Amino acid sequence: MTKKNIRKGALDIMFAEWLFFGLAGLSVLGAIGLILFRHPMNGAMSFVVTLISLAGLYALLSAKLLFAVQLIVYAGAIMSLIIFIIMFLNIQEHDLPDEEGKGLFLLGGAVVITPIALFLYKIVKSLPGSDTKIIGNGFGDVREVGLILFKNWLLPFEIVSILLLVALVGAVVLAGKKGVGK
Amino acid sequence: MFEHILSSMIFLPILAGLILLLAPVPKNGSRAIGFVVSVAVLILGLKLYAGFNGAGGMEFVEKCTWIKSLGIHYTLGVDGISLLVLMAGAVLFPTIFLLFSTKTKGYYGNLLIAEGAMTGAVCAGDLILFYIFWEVMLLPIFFMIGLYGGEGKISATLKITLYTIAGSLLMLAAIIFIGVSYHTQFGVWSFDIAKMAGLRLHGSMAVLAFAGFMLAFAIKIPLFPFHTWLPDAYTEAPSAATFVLSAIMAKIGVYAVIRFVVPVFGPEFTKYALILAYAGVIGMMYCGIAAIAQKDFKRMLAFSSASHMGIIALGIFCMNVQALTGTLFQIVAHATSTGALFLFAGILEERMNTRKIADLGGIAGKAPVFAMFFAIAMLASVGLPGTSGFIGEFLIILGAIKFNVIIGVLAGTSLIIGVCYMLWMFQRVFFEKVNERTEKFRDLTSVEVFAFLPIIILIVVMGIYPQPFIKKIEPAAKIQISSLLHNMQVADLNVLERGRNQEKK
Amino acid sequence: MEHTAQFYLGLIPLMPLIGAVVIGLMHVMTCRGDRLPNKLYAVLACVGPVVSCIMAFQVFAILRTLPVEHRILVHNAFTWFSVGELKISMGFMADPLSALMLLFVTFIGSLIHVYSIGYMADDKTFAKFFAYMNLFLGSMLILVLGDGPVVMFVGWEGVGLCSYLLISYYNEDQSNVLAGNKAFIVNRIGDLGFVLGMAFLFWGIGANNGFDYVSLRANAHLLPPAMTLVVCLLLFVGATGKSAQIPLYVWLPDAMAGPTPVSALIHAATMVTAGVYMVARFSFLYAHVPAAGEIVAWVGILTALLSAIYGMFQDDIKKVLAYSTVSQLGYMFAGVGVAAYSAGIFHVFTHAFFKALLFLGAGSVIYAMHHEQNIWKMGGLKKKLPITYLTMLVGALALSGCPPFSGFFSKDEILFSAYANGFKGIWMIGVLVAGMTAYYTFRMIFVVFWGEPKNKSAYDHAHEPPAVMTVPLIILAVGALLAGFLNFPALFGGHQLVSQWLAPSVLDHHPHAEAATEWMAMGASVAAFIIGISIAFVKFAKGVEMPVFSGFAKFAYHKFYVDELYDFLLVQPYKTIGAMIWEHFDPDVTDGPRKATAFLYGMAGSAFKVIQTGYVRMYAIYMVIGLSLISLLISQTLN
Amino acid sequence: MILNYLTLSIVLFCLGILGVISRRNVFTVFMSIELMLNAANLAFISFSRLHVSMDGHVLALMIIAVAAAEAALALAVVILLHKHKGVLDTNIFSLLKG
Repeated sequence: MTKKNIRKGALDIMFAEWLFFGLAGLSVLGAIGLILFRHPMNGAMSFVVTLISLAGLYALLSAKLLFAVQLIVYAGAIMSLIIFIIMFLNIQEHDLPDEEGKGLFLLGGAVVITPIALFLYKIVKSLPGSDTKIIGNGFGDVREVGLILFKNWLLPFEIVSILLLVALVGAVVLAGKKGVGK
Repeated sequence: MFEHILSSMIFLPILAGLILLLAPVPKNGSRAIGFVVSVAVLILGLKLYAGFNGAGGMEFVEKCTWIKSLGIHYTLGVDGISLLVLMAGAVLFPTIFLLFSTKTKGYYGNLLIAEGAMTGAVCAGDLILFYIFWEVMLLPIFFMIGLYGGEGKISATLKITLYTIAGSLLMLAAIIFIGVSYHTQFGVWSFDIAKMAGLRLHGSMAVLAFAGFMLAFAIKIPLFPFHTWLPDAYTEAPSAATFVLSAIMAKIGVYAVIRFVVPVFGPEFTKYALILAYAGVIGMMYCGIAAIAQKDFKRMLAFSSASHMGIIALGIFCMNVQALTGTLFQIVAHATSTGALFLFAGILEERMNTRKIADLGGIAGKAPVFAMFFAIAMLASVGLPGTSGFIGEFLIILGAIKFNVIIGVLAGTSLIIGVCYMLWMFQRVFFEKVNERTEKFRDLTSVEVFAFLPIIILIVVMGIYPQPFIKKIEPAAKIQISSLLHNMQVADLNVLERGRNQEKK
Repeated sequence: MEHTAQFYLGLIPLMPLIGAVVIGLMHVMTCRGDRLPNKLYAVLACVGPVVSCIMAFQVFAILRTLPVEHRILVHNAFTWFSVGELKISMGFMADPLSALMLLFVTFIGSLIHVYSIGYMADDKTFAKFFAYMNLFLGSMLILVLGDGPVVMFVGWEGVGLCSYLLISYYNEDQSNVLAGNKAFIVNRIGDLGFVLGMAFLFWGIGANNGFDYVSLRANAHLLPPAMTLVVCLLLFVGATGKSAQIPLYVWLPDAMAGPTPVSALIHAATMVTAGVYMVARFSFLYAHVPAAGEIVAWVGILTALLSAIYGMFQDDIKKVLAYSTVSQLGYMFAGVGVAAYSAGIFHVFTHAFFKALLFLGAGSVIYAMHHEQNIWKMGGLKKKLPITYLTMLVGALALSGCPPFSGFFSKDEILFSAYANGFKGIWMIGVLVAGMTAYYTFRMIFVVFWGEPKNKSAYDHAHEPPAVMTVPLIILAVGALLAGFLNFPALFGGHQLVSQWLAPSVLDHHPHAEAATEWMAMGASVAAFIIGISIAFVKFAKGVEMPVFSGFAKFAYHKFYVDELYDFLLVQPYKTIGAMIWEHFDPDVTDGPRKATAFLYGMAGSAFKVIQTGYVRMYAIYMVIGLSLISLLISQTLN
Repeated sequence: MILNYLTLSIVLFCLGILGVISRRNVFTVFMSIELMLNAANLAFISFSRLHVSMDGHVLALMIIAVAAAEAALALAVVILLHKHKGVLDTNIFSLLKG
């Protein structure tokens, strides 16, 4: 490697760092928004922010396929489904549960969760550090992931497909019931 | 088939029972199947009895590895101790199928499973195998009381099930403790009871394990003060289940003490024998006295059965050949007499639609055959010479006197106590004037007479000529007692040595 | 010869037993349809006892041919059961003692069977009665012939059972059944003593040396004296139950509820004498401990006194005889108690004749009076029932001890032995009781047969029973008259055949007394008899109305309220305890731990119920809290 | 640093838990669960990067597939609930109460 190339690499790293912090901040903000907004539509919108920034983070981790899938399937398909349903149900202010004591629950929850977070952090911290340089060589490409998926993970893949089918049928049966509540 | 005669006796009824439960079989068909299967088991049993040479050791042994890593084997075998228990079950079961014709197929299916499991529990030579059969034995009873019982069936079912399970779980813990101790002592896993005689257990853990075993068996027998499930269960259960419980299951409790507790926990057993003997004899008196206050004849018989079980159990704790042989003999004798009594009670209940003693009267005049059979079974139950009941009771009292005079004298009172409530009941049910209810009582049908005849004949034959039976059980009893006495001597020597060592210090 | 006799020994008890089984089965099999004719049953019923009786005479004859010291025949039918040291064979033994018992048991038993054919002719369950009777006789024969205590116990319990069955024979009447229950239960109390005595004896000497009478007798000296005393007393408890002595005599008067031939069989020849027989059988033990014998003698003579007092105030003909039986049994125990075993057994022997005679005679009277048993409603019957009257008179004289009737000799021998062996108190009470016996016996005779008829219509219909009933009466009367001469005292130049005969079996203590003492004792007895009969004659010969009892008489009439006392002291507490156990102790105390456990579980359940809000979110919160706590814990350890 | 990614994953996961346990709105709860799934995905991909192995990617893909299935079902349930009770409150489900 040339010296210039090295400098450029360091700059890339620096840039990636900044990018990471930006995206991470956005995703956390989105998540906080999700759990704080009273109306689910607002929550959903801020959750979309989280999902998109997560897609960016995937890209930073050289997971190119996942980057695309996250954007298309998650932020795209699933979220639009959710938002569609929210709109479909035409949720008004009076439909929403009056969550008195929400703040108390949030505070208490935060207190309870802190040890879990610290514990997990402790574990993570003990892991060997590693750079997050974006690597090429097809790591995370469709082709490579696909090869692994269909070679090593064929059975789980098929099972997941069956799961999807079952979920489909289940959703049709559940939502398609006529005269429920009568 | 005849190499695996014991396995056939176990699994033939279990399989047939499962088929009855699962397959769509008509009611009468299932009764017929039940009868045929139980007769088949009886024939196998008779073949076994004929082939049994009674030298004192295990015969008809079947052994194959089951769970290798834990040294658990599928071991079956019969010796003098188990033979008669086994035969009592085999002989008595066909009777039930002949007698009760109005029940559903589940009833017959459960009975068959109970028969198989009991045979299994009696033959098992491996602790784990025994435990499994022991638990399986309870299931059909649970269903029979819960599904076909009387008014208070639910609470009775819960009581018996929880009580028994509480005991057997402690036993499971004790079995595991034994297995682990064996492993630490010999370096290999084994649950084979034949090998346990070499096991040396020490300390408070051994006492706890002993208590675990004894509790399980004391509940099943039942020994005072663990008898409280019995009156409810016996009363509420359908007659066949009561019959199975009293005639066979309780006896398996006694049998299990002899088979499993005595060889493994020799020192603990000898140490606590006196307390246990008191439990037995007090239970006999307590339940016998309680029986006089009963207004329900089934409940009275239940207390009577508990009372007899007290004295049967006492025979084990006396630790001499006479008492032990008496117990083993009485197991069969009591199975026939009390079993028959409960069956008679079932017939009475079915025909008269009542269990109250006060509602009955004058049946002897209406149904002489029934009365005669009942009287014979009753006399056997109170231990009249010439019936099967006397031999065992006499041997036990004799042994008890040798063991401890007070216990012997108390045990002797069973002669009086039994007769009091039995005669009282007999008077009110069979004698005195007939009333509107008993006016319609019809005597036993030919089928019923035919069903009872073997039992009645057995009662009389065992009373008049018991020696062939005793010949089969005595050698095994002697072996048990001699090993126990050996244990005691070893314990004494240990104490002596310890004393000497202390003196040296 | 000997072999035949041994063969007979097995058959003697078997014959009536087979009869019982055959008759019983026939009865049960035909009870639904047409009954078989009574005549068939009658023949079947009598075959067993009669054949046994003939064989008994054979055995007796064979025994006589043997030299005195070898007069023991043993027949082991089969090994009954054998466990460890205990080896019991179903063995039968004939020695002079059991042979003598055998003779009169089978003989009188047969006569009673014959008599019963007439007495029970109208009974609906004729066959059942004879099945029971045969069974009874069979059991009695096992009792007599048993070669060891255990076999004897079979018969012992067997007669107890049969007495229950026969006393509660008319089972539609509650009081009869209660009497049967009482007999069985009281007998069982005695049996407990027997069983315990047997057990002690077995562990004392039987375990090592064999448990039949021959071996026991040979080894009796090995038993320590204290132990011997215990065994003797326990066995005597058994005897008090069976032979109705204080304190277990209460069942016998009630046992009169059964048919009269039953009373004859139970009270005269067989069951009640079993206790005396047993004490004589175990004379080898009693001989070692005089204290035991003394207790036996005192209990016996006190029973005799007590029941004689009762007997003086009864108004039921059978009750009078019942108490006289108890009283005579008391004499017998006094006899065996003072170590005059042969005298006791001799009294058993003579008593069997005259008491069977009296009971059967009473049966005839009752039969003639259409089941009227109250003596005050009879009267003047001697014209209507001459045979019964004469035979009963013989019986009464024998019972009262009038010379030379059989009772005189046997009773006198007992009293003399008591006197000569130093039991002066017993002798005095005995003489007093002899007088009382004469009084109440002739009170009964005078009231029933003399005077004017009280119940005119019944009197008019009364007639002498058929020959099948009177012939046994006559035979027994001859026996009652002559049986005494078998043991004709040496004083009158007799040979005391019975005592000599029994000598090898029982360990008599022969008093050495002057002839003058003997004369004196005899004179006292005769004087008592004369006084007793005179008072009775003065009071009752003219015929009197039924007296109204008051004061002591009322007290005695109600048997000193002993039944009520027992009821209050034993039966009621027993029932109360039973009810208490069942209603309170069992559910509350014994079942307490179970209930407490259940209660604790219930409490715990309701405590934890609070957090089971049903909101999924809350469950998630619990989960997270748990997770959090675990995290904390693991974080600690990670450091 | 991969540590940062994992820390972010933890933070998001905890926020997801917080959402589930403190909110009563069905949609919010549901989306919080999705958030937790995403946090897990992020962790998977980070570890995948750490070990330079793509198995994590495959797992993440599957999680997305499962999330899609879950979304379909959960939304069906939500629709049913809304039809049935007319509210979106999780507290109306209290059938677990003994």
